[in-house]
Amino acid sequence: MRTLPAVTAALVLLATGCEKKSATPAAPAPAAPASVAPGGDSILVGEIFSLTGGQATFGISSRNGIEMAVKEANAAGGVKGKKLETRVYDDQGKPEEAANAATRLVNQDHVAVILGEVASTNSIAMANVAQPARVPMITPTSTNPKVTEIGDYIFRVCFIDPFQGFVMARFARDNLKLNKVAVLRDLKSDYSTGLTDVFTRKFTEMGGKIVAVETYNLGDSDFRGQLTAIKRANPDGIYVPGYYSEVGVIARQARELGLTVPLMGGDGWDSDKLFELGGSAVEGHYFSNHYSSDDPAPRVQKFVAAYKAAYGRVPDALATLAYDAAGVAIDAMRRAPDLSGKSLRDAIAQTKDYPGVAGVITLDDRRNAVKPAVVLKVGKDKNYEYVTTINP
Amino acid sequence: MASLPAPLRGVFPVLLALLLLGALQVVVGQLPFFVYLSSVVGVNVILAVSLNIVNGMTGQFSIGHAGFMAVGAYVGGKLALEMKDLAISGIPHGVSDQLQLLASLAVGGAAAGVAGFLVGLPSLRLRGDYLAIVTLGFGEMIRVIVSNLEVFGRALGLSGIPQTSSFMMIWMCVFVVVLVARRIQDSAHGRSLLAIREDEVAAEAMGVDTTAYKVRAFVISSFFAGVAGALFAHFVPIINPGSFTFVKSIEVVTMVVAGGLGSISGSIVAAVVLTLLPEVLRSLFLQVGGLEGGAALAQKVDQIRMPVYGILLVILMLSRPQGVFGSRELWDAFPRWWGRGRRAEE
Amino acid sequence: MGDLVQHLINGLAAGTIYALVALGYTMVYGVLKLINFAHGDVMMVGTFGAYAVAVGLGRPAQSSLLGVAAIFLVAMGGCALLGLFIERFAYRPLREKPRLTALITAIGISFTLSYGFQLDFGPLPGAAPRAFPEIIPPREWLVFGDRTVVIWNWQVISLLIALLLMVALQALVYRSRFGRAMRAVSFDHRTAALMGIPVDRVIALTFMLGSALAAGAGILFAIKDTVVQPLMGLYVGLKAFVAAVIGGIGNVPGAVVGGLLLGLVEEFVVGYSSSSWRDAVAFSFLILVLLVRPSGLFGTVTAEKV
Amino acid sequence: MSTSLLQAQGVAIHFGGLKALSGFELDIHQGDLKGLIGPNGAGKTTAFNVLTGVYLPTAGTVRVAGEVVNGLKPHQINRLGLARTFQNIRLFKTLTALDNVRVACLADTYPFFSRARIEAARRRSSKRSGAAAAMAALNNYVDWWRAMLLTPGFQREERALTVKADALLDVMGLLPRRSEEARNLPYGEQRRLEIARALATGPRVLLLDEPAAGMNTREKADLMVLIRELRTRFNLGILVIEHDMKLVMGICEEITVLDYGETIARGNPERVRTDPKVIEAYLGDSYLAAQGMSVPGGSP
Repeated sequence: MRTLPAVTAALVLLATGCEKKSATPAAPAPAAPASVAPGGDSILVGEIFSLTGGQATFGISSRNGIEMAVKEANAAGGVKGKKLETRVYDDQGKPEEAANAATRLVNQDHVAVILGEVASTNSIAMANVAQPARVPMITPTSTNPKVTEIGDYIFRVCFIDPFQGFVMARFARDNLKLNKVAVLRDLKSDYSTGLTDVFTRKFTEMGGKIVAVETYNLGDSDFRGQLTAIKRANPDGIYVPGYYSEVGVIARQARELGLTVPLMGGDGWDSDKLFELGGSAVEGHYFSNHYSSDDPAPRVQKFVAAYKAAYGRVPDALATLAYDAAGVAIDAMRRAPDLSGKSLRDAIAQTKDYPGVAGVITLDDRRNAVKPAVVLKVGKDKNYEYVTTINP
Repeated sequence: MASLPAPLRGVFPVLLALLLLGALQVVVGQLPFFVYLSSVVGVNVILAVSLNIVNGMTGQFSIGHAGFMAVGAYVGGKLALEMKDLAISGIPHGVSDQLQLLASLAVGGAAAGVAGFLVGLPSLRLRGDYLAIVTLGFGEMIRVIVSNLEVFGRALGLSGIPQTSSFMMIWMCVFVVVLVARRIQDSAHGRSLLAIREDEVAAEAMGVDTTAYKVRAFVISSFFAGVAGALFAHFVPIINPGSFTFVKSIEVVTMVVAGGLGSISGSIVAAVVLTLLPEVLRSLFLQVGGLEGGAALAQKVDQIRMPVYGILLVILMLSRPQGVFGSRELWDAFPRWWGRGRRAEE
Repeated sequence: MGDLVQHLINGLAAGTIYALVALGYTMVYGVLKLINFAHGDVMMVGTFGAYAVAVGLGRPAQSSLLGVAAIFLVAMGGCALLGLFIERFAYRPLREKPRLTALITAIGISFTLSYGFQLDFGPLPGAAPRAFPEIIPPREWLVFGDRTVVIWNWQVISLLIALLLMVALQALVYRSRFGRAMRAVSFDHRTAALMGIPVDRVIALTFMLGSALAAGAGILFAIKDTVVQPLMGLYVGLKAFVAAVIGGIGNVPGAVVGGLLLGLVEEFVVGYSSSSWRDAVAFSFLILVLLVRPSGLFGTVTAEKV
Repeated sequence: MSTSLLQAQGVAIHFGGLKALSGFELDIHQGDLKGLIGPNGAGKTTAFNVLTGVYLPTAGTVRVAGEVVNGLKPHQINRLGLARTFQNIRLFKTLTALDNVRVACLADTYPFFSRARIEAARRRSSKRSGAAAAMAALNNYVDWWRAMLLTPGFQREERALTVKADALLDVMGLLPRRSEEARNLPYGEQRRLEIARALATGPRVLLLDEPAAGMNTREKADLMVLIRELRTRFNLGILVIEHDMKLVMGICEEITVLDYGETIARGNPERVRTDPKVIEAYLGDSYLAAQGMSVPGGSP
């Protein structure tokens, strides 16, 4: 018992002896010069995606998009006389693996730039490695606002979650004229939570009413309990900001239970798998997305044709944005005086009116791309019909 | 070391390790990837050694260790986040950071220990495979509860936890855990645990309060799992519920089983090997396989890890169910060298 | 009111699957005292087998009577072989070893199957979920009111199959020679061997039967939820185990009742509370049963010999 | 005479419909050496299990050192001074002989609260005293810390335990085998190790469940001497279950005979040997056919 007073004293000391930390602590020394690839004759581009797990199509599409951009750049003579090379790691959808892979890319492979992740959780994990090491990172499709807040080396070429929620709320209210909407969100994904929050706020602000909020877990395949509960609330529409892997099944079961109101969602729906899983039940539902492959603009059609030739399918938004992210990175490499992290970062930050396939990209001072979103309607022949564009 | 005066024996190894690791810290501090990797290895070693206290020494089969790791990671991480902008006055910030890290480790561990107590009290009445399933259920429940709490960031988890862990800190924790596990094993308490493993009825008849001992073993094991979790939170930039599924529990079980149930050194070796194996394979593929094929194979390494763990478990059980080390210890091989090996002392 | 009835129907439909998987669990536990952790994954493999056959048959053939029969037969037969293989090479050598050894092996097999099927090289399917063909074209069987309550044909078919199998298994266990041998092996396999019962064959057959049942359950599961994915077996397997324990492990009607009960409980948690608590409630149910009545609702108490 | 150390009054236990034991009476004082015999399945081991707290009796009371122990756990009963061996040897197989004994050597150190104080608290309130339990638990937790910190006091205790255990091994003639794993010892030595282990708990009454099973004639003779010696050396009361009539008749002063859970005879060896009920029980069973040799002429 003699130790007790001592412990108490120490605790008191701790409690009273605390002060606010002054400013930010001294910046850690930047890691080994990150820009120069070991071989010297090539520039390494690091990629981290989830290539296994339930949302693997996201990772694979993204990888394809980057691969295409890199091939095109190499065909055009590379950058500063050097060839580009990619180094891809699979994080299995887990943040700690993403951090692990990022550490490897930064410290072992010494990549010039990191491109990656779809899921925001994983992007945040990577960004926390890239930022202190002063290696620029561009995420093609992580829409959570927190990602780029991590530091001035972290960029994105897509819009952010609040914007998607906002777009769908406006669309539901202004275009579909819905009054009562139910929400079915995925508990396991931060993405779904983010979209739900903004959608709910905006939709209520505009005079609509959220009549039911139900949840599910990524990987579930039975949603009848939730849908039955939603049916009781008798909504005009259901907001399902989830991933295609569940949305397809949800659409089927909603139809089965006699729910005929439109479903609405976000860019997580964008995959060929949606049609396979949902069959005819997904037809006529709406989701917000980054671009439409129906866009007649020549640079879109050129990309779509080239992608189709290489991978045998229409590029989804993931592939397109990854292509754009790689494009922004390569463009910045060309403009930067050298390939050190600092110069490259500055060059990326100055990106202005870059003609991306999924819209013109200008990075704002919070390193986010300011872009409009499109609303697509799921069509009959496994295609998406362009409905409208909503600007920020 | 045998000639060391008794009062010093308790602390001497710790001081020695402190010096040694301090020196190493200076050397490896500049190798970030090495530090990162060794941190992952260290955390896995702590998890394996602590699980071994329950699964190996006490013979109770728990497969829900990740749940306790989650408690430690979240509670420790949350505390660190709260203290992020504070520093203790009068000492350099670096020292203050380390003290805060220690505090969050202690609190994270304690929280996990409490969780272990709450879980252990009812479930340790069950035996064998039933206990295994119930621990699995509890592990999952802990994760579900944590992921439903707003303070823990729900699905997104916690990010921005100060990354203050260092090579020295992590390996100091590893050292302490191993030391404690060894000392427990060599003490009257450890012998009681082993007795429970060997024959619960006989142990009870010999005056061992088996329930209390099992719960205590469970609490200590959970405490260290919590410490491992809190350490984890201090070098992985974001923790979220997905990191603590029962897949993680099975990973740790694989390490303990592969090393040999009841062998501390076996757990250590298995944890190190199994954690580094994917890394080694990856570099190997990258080096040897040429650019195209090698890189493709290197990508697959992560995919094949889980099925390989599965196959490993099956093969081990069929060919060497007692694990690579059985219940023997590495240090039994060099009793003199280690000063006071278990058998040398007797 | 309507939604209450609909919840009941949903819960029964989900419970039917748990019940069918639990039947296999309970039989294997009955003879071997082994928690066959890989049971759910055997189910998954069977479902993928059925998927392959159905896709191979193509659109009209897969939903013809003959086609459905073929799908079930191939999947169940294949799984019976898989079960035989697992029993022969993984469990039989461990029969005299401590039970935990076998449990660890079972966990190993479970991981090998479920994560092995996530790989995307060779014939392996990869991680993405796939749509299961509509081999029983869904038709509304009963519709009440303005579609407030809908009962589908496959829900009725599944439930009937489950009840039928329960009766058949109960008869097999208590009325047949094979069942008598099973019970003898369950009681004490060494003594049974001395009495001239071919223990190895009885255990192997039980395994095959259980695995075939799992495949059947998997197909019904896939018809219900319209998807197949490599990790589908992990949780269904666990839940089915919970169901088997609730009903009293080793007890055939207990498994069915436990499965239906668990399905209903989960459905009501999801419908009236939140899906986030579904798994927690299922596991608390298990823990509660084990602590209060370790032998389950229908099991018999056994004293440990000292 | 001295107070009763172990007493059973009207003890019965039923498993479902089966009456495994009924109306069982027993009284053991210091220095007693009593026997419990009966054909296979007569309920002898069940009686041991009831006495030591493995089973809860359906009726009747068991007292150890004057205290009612119904419902106490085996380890609590053990601490009141009752130790046992097992019919089918239950040693801690992979532990060394020394460790087997050391497990049972309960450390007599109480870092915070003395044993007497805990006992006092326990007696003051009801049988399940929260305060006493808390004190004991706290003691134990502190003791864990001492083990982890390897305090000088803890090291001293460990050495003391080893000395005590060695002494017991020496008594049982096992000192040369102290570092051998229990499972590697020959059968007779395993039996003796079990007795050493039971003695290590510091009992006042020792229950031996078929201590001579599987031993040869010579070993049995040695064992008889040893059991008598233990009684005086450790001031014990001893109760022996044994199949070997010669051994039981040779050393026990009083014998209780069980058949189908009922006590059919009790008394000194001579009286029991000639009791017609006993003869019938053994003859009526096929038991005698198998074991009968041992009644008059020693073991085969």
